[in-house]
Amino acid sequence: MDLYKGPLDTKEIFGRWLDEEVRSNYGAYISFVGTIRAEDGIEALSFDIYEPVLQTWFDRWQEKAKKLGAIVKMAHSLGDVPVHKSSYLSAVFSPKRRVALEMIDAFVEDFKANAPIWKYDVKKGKRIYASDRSTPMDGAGLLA
Amino acid sequence: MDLYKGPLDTKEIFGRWLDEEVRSNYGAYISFVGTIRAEDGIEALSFDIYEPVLQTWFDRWQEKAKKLGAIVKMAHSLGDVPVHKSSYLSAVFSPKRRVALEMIDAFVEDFKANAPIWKYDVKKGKRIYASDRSTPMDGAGLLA
Amino acid sequence: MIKVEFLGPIAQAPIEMEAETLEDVSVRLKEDRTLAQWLDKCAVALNDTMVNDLKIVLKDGDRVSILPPVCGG
Amino acid sequence: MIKVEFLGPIAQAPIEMEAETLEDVSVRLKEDRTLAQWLDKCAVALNDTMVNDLKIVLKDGDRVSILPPVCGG
Repeated sequence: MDLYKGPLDTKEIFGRWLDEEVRSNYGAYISFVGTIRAEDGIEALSFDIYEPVLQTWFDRWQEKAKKLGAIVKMAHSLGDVPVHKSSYLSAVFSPKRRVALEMIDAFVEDFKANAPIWKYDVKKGKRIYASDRSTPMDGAGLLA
Repeated sequence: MDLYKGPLDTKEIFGRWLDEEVRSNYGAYISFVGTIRAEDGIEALSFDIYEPVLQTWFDRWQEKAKKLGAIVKMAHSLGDVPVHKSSYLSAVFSPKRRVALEMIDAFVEDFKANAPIWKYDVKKGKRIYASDRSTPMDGAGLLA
Repeated sequence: MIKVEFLGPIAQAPIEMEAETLEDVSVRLKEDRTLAQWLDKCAVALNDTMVNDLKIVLKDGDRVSILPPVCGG
Repeated sequence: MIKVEFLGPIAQAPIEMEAETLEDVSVRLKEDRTLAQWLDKCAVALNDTMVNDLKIVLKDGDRVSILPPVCGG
């Protein structure tokens, strides 16, 4: 798992991951790239990340993947990412295509629901929490 | 859709597709890379393609994708591809993550079932039809 | 006169024949024992469009392709 | 003494307090009207492990994190 200040160098990361697994005898390599869409007049999105909990979340996914003979990888941006730049990259390598197709889906959805990352719209240089697009994590409301 | 003699230059194609869509305001770009696994003592796999029917199959997928606001892309090798090299690349670009995740799965599975491509094991320089791993296309048996 | 061609691993040169429908093609191909073995797992294209109806009427110059089981990727 | 910290968009400095269990933390945080509004949508981590049980007994130096709704990607 790698965190980067600002936009991701998508091609570099995709290629590096490919090189890292060149000897792992995978059959399928699926990657997911998340890119900032121009909408609602935003200049950029901005991200806060709580890394200790993200690392634990990711470690658990690595274990889950390992049991199925697969490997997961992930990169995310910290701070501002302008429109049409990428903020998120994830990937699954697996000997088997079905494992890879199902895992990328489950991984990305669980990431969306439970990775401790907060998103802000950037408009006229101001950061506005994207509360309407945010999801309470599993177990939310414990202290309410 | 692009066909190449021999292994695919995966990084080049991934990056070129990214550049092609840089202004299409997609939010999700999912790519699937198929790589030849070392197994059963093969040196390479080899592929025959019947391009006219493949093109029609692919055109239909492009239309299907367009209706959902998405774009599909595909590249495949012709002839021999050594182990640990890639023979197949496909991708979906979409404003929406769910559309992209569901489409890459459906696209790859339909590709496996209905793209007119024949696979051969290459052992000691000899091509052996991979009949055990091949699937009759939709509508097979019409003339039986 | 129509032409029947065999794709991928079927080691068979194209055949020209007279045929009114795909049913006629079926009858002719079944006469060849080696070809007959392929037919139950092969799909069919007519002028590069996949077809699924034996009653289709053929016309002079039509091209019928026999597509054995596939495995791309 | 334990420490409660607020992540992401919750504009609130960390709070130190005496608390035997997370239940005590809940009672204390609900006294602050602004914080109380966040609580029903926030998840909780104890020393960076997500937790889901109010009865957990806290010890001196524990760190409780309050995680508001997320949206990575």
